[in-house]
Amino acid sequence: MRALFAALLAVATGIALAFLLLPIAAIFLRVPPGDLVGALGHNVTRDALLVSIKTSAVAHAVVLLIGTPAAYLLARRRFRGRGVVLTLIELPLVLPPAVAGIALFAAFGRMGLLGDELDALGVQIPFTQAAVVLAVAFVESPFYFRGAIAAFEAVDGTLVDAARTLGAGPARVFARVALPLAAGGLGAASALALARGLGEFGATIIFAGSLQGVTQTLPLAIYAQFEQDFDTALAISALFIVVGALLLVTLKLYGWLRFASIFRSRFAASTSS
Amino acid sequence: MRALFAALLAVATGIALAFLLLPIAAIFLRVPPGDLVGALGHNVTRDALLVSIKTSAVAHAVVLLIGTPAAYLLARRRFRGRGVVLTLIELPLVLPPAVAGIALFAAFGRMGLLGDELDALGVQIPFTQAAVVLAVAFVESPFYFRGAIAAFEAVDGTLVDAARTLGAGPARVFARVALPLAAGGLGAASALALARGLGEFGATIIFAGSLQGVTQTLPLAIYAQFEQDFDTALAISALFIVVGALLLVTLKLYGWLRFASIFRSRFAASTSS
Amino acid sequence: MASLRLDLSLPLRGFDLELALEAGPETVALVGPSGAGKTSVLRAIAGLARPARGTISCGDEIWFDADRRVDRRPEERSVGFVFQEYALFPHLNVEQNVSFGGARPDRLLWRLSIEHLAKAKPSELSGGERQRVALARALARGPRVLLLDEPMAALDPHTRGKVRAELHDLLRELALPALLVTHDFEDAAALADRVGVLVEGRLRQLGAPAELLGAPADPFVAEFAGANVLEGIAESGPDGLTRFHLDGERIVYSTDEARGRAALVVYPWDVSLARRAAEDSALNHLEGEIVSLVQVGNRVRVRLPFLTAEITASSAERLALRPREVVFASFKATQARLLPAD
Amino acid sequence: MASLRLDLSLPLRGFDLELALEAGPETVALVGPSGAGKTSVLRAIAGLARPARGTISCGDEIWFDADRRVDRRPEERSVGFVFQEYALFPHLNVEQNVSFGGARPDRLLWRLSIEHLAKAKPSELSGGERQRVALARALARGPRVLLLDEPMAALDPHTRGKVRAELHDLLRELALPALLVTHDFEDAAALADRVGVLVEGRLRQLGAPAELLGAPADPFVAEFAGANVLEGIAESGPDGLTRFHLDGERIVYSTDEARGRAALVVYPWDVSLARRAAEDSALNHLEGEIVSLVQVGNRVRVRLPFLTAEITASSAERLALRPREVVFASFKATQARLLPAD
Amino acid sequence: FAAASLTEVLPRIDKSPRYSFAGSDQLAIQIQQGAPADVLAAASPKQPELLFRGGLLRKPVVFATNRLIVLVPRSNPAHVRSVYDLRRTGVKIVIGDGTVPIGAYTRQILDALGITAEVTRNVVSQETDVKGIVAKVALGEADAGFVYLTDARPVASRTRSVALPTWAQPAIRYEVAVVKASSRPLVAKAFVRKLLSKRGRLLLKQAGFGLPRQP
Ligand SMILES: Nc1ncnc2c1ncn2[C@@H]1O[C@H](COP(=O)(O)OP(=O)(O)OP(=O)(O)O)[C@@H](O)[C@H]1O
Ligand SMILES: Nc1ncnc2c1ncn2[C@@H]1O[C@H](COP(=O)(O)OP(=O)(O)OP(=O)(O)O)[C@@H](O)[C@H]1O
Ligand SMILES: [Mg+2]
Ligand SMILES: [Mg+2]
Repeated sequence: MRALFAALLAVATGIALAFLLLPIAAIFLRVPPGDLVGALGHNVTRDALLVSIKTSAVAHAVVLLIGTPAAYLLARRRFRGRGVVLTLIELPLVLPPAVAGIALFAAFGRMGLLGDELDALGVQIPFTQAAVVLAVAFVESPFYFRGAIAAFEAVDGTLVDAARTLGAGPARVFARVALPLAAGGLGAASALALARGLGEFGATIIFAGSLQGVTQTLPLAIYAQFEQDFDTALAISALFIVVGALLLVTLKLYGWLRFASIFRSRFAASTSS
Repeated sequence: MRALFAALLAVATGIALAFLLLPIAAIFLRVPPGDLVGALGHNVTRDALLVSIKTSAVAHAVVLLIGTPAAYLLARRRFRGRGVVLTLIELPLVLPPAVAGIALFAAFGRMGLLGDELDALGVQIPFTQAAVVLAVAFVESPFYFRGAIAAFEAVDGTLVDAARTLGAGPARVFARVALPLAAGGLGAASALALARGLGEFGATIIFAGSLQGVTQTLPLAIYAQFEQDFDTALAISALFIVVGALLLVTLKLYGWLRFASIFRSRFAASTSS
Repeated sequence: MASLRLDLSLPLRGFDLELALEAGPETVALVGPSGAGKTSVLRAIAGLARPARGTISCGDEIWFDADRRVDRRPEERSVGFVFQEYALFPHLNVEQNVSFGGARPDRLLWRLSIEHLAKAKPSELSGGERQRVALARALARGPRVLLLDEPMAALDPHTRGKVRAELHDLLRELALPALLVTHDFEDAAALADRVGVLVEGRLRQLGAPAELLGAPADPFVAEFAGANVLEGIAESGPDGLTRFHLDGERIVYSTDEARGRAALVVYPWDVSLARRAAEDSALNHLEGEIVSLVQVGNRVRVRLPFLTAEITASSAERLALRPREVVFASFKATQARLLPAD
Repeated sequence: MASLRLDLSLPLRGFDLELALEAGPETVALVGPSGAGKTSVLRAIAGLARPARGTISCGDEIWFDADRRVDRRPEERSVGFVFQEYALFPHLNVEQNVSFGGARPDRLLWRLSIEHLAKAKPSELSGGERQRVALARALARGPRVLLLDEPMAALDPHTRGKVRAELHDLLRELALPALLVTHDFEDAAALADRVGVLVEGRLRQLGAPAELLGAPADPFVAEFAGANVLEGIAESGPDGLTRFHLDGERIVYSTDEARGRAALVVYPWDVSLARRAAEDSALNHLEGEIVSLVQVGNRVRVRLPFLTAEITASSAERLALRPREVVFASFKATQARLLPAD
Repeated sequence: FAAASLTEVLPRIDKSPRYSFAGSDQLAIQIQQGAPADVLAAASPKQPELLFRGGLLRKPVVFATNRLIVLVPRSNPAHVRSVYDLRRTGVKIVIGDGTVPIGAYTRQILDALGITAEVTRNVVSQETDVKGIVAKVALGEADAGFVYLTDARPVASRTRSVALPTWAQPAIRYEVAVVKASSRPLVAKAFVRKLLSKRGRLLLKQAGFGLPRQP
């Protein structure tokens, strides 16, 4: 019985990990290391890499700047229908990329909801890098939101109370207490969101098109390469995975550490009597 | 200063919500309610809906059955490199759909790592519903993992100790203590994963192809549709969003309630002296 | 020195907290069972909880007035708050914690003799040290009111003695209106000029510790002060005495007036023990089998089925008491107080 | 009745826990400062923590033996464990909690008089009720050893008295080897046949409560038992007495032998106070200004800068003591014990 | 904006403009949605004509033609020698979705060959994009796929092509047109001229495209 259960757990874990990691490992078997480096040589790759970096950076910055305070507000305030709002925020996760792309058109396209307003301002979003940024932000922000809200909710309320009795206004409380204590969680969430943003494909190709050097991000480039040079496509994919992994591991580990340290101090504090 | 900060928070939240929900809302403005129902009429839609439901159901069942014990193990055991494993689990989130599809080929395809083994068994995965299930499971499981591990980690260790001193073996502890106490979190994670699975597109179209009634899921159908007529595509998309939203809200709210109740009892327990 | 005035009503989960209190430059202790509303009182004063009705003012400053729609924010009331588990900022070191409010920490660190810890993180401190840091932080901005929520609870008894002494001196030195929440009557007696007993959101009694001991207002307070409380029925007895029927038809007499259901209050140290029932009509005699003997300091607490007596170790020696032996507990009718049962 | 034997070494964060102990059908209390390793001892016995070396056995059953590679799982050792915060299952009601182990709950619910709560969730219970449920749950499977981790800590003092009495009777009735962890010397004295003082993982002293009071093995134990502990230097003095120089060149005499740095231990109730230094060479006299007066029961604790005296309320009356007045504290040389300083 | 199948050649004809390659229909949608395109080079007359009538394009011109072939993996696991082998059961065939040009053409040719039924039985996937077909064959996961002749070249190292009888070939015309909304009509016109120039035709030929009779 006991042995059986232990075995069961072990097996399940084995399967799960194998299933998730095997495919990723497999790609590398398909790609000679040489190509990995070679891929970087391609000007397509370079352009795409630049576009990807540029757009993800901007999108991510925006998401952090707007998402963090928003998450803070949603985590602190208790209002009716809060649960629903928190769920709606996650809705974009459900959308198939194609639908997301269409949705973005429907909102910011020339024929879209804000089309006239934007026209009036002489702004044309679709098929520009702005469009890429929007698309990326749209798909990655729910990830950041989830994590950030959780992180802020985890901040001990009495610490906030303490800060206030010490004369700190909301802004100070946010900057000196909430932010540093949530740092770990925010870091992790940010990493995840960034990663997801880098991988964004469906919404981008529809809403922003795939213009080399303008709107063609790495994922789009990979797709485009299928038609031109298949091996390069594979190589870029592999390259991509490496980048993504590094990104996640570094930022996540950073996050873990922060969390760990904070957790430790909490633990000590709580067991100290 | 104070007012400014408050305003800042409010504005940020406003922007964030608008940005996330506007596109979704916009789709509905584009779709006359009639079409919504009409969409259901299409036999393409019906077939796709069936395929989607069937495959997601199977995939989700598998993910729950394997993922839950695996998550439990990963949440309880402390081993070196655990942080890395937890990160690798999230790697699939980074992959662009195309890459994910290729990765699956590379692993389970005819020419893939396990190709010969599978052939030997006379199993052919690509282009079958099995392929869809694999693809869906591959993209949705990281979501479930994240949530499930967090939920199990949140279970108070002394409760587990208590159960053991009361003669409960690991299996009993899992069934009678860990599972019920984590139920809330598991519910939420499960909802999210299921939602994501329903929306899966990229990996499926590559690894499973798109054949009406066999491997063509709703997202694929949508994609195929707006080659033909944009409005039907929109209608299906809208339909899709409705389904997804309902799904999320229901399961999430369920999760929230469970969490709330457990949290409350914890709170009471902890303030009771 | 400004004095703290409050008269408020705050709805809580189980009941409403109704409290009127005025405190000069003195220490007022709030004692009471868990969930009585003690913390809630402090939170209301600090502005962390909003009363439904009433007023809170410090000297000439009005902090809260429901009718006049006044409600100062916590950061605009000048209170020093020491939280139940101290709530030190885990990510800041001692110095940063103390100077969080903006003031220079040096003097306070010195005053509380924790300069050497200036650079330590809270997680590296012992309970006693944490408590001092919390105090220093609360005092850093020179508050006009001091609020302490069970500052001793997190300490283990042998540090407790020292810390209690330090805190006592500090409070005297500051001469601020200070509200001290505690579970422990001895803490209250040691630190406070006046003690308020809060039960289910109501102030049962407010007075000097000695008063509470001498004349407990109701059974709960008596019990809190360490007395035996026996339920029973009172009726008028011979020569002005009140006859009191204990549940279990034993009878004792009291000089207090009472009729009907009542509670009889006797302090353990007013009860003497003997092998034989002394022939003394002025005394109440109760026979019982010794359940347990516990030596505390130079006294022995002897627990009988219905009450506990506290006698000197020497007389316990003399009587050579052992568990399960039958003894007679006696106490004067004047020492048997009668209170309305609650 | 089986007896519990342990002799183990368990590495902890700060230090190693080294403990050898044998308990028959009696209650042994473990007292000591926070972080001393008390909980860790219980966890080791229950199999929740694995010692590096040593053995744990109950009667003829060997539960752990490092050398023989024996290590029974917690669920295979027959222990009843009451956790520090009770650790009741929040999702199960009282009945389900108690019957979690598989036994029928009825008798126990009745014995602990909580039948009426059978269907309640832990979150709906008071501290005292929770404690009873935890006890019932721990006893449900008829354990051979009972482990209680600060069962009273979560209770407020006035329920504490009652619960302490109940627990005392229950423990006597069960006659099991029971280990009781507590912070509070009075709890230990009331409930335990023997008290072990654990400091930094070492057992400083093990004996009946009275022994600890009468002959504390070291300053810490004395302090824990409520004594004044004064640091100083001892040297041989006139007619067989030891001359003891307090830091701050006051001198007192003791009948105990000691040389060099030492600690002088004197209980507050052995110290008497007077307005004038009595001319009595057999007495030690220390002059000091009264810091505070606290009435506890029928006694008054008078705190002087260097020690605390405990005198009867009546004599305090007689002397009409007030804070900041100068008094003379005296105690016999025989009551001034000398211990090696630690 | 150019059909995916032109990805290879156009830059060689004229590398100055910026290209966006995608399925012809996506391009159409994007132009409807107001993409900032100057020229649309589509893999079929369908969308250009639609958009022309929709008043979004100027008159489209044919500038190239193409042929269908059957693409098979180099290892050719299903031993496909001729199109008729595709009737054998168990052959994994990938074709374009009926809604996209490649799919439409494929159906035409199958009808012409009169093997629609048998082949359709073996179809395992209907792709919305030529890339999908190429990728699956190139990865050796599908046994055969119907693609444009020009698509074979990039993956020549991994695949072989099986020619289809000329008589059955449908007319695959690439049309190019200037977008009305173009912000740079002159440049656009110039590009079209380049495309139709001698050099343009030459390069197209090299790339494997057929050429229409001189207009
Ligand atoms: N924010 C709140 N809103 C409503 N009720 C609350 C709130 N906080 C606490 N309570 C309830 O008010 C009552 C008093 O809580 P409070 O913490 O003031 O008691 P306490 O005397 O401090 O208890 P303890 O001695 O355990 O600290 C409790 O029943 C608690 O459940
Ligand atoms: N699992 C563990 N591994 C290593 N060290 C631990 C572990 N758990 C606790 N400790 C450390 O062992 C020491 C003793 O902990 P323990 O909880 O036994 O003390 P305690 O006497 O019960 O304290 P308290 O009275 O506060 O409950 C502490 O310093 C603690 O940090
Ligand atoms: Mg409180
Ligand atoms: Mg402990």
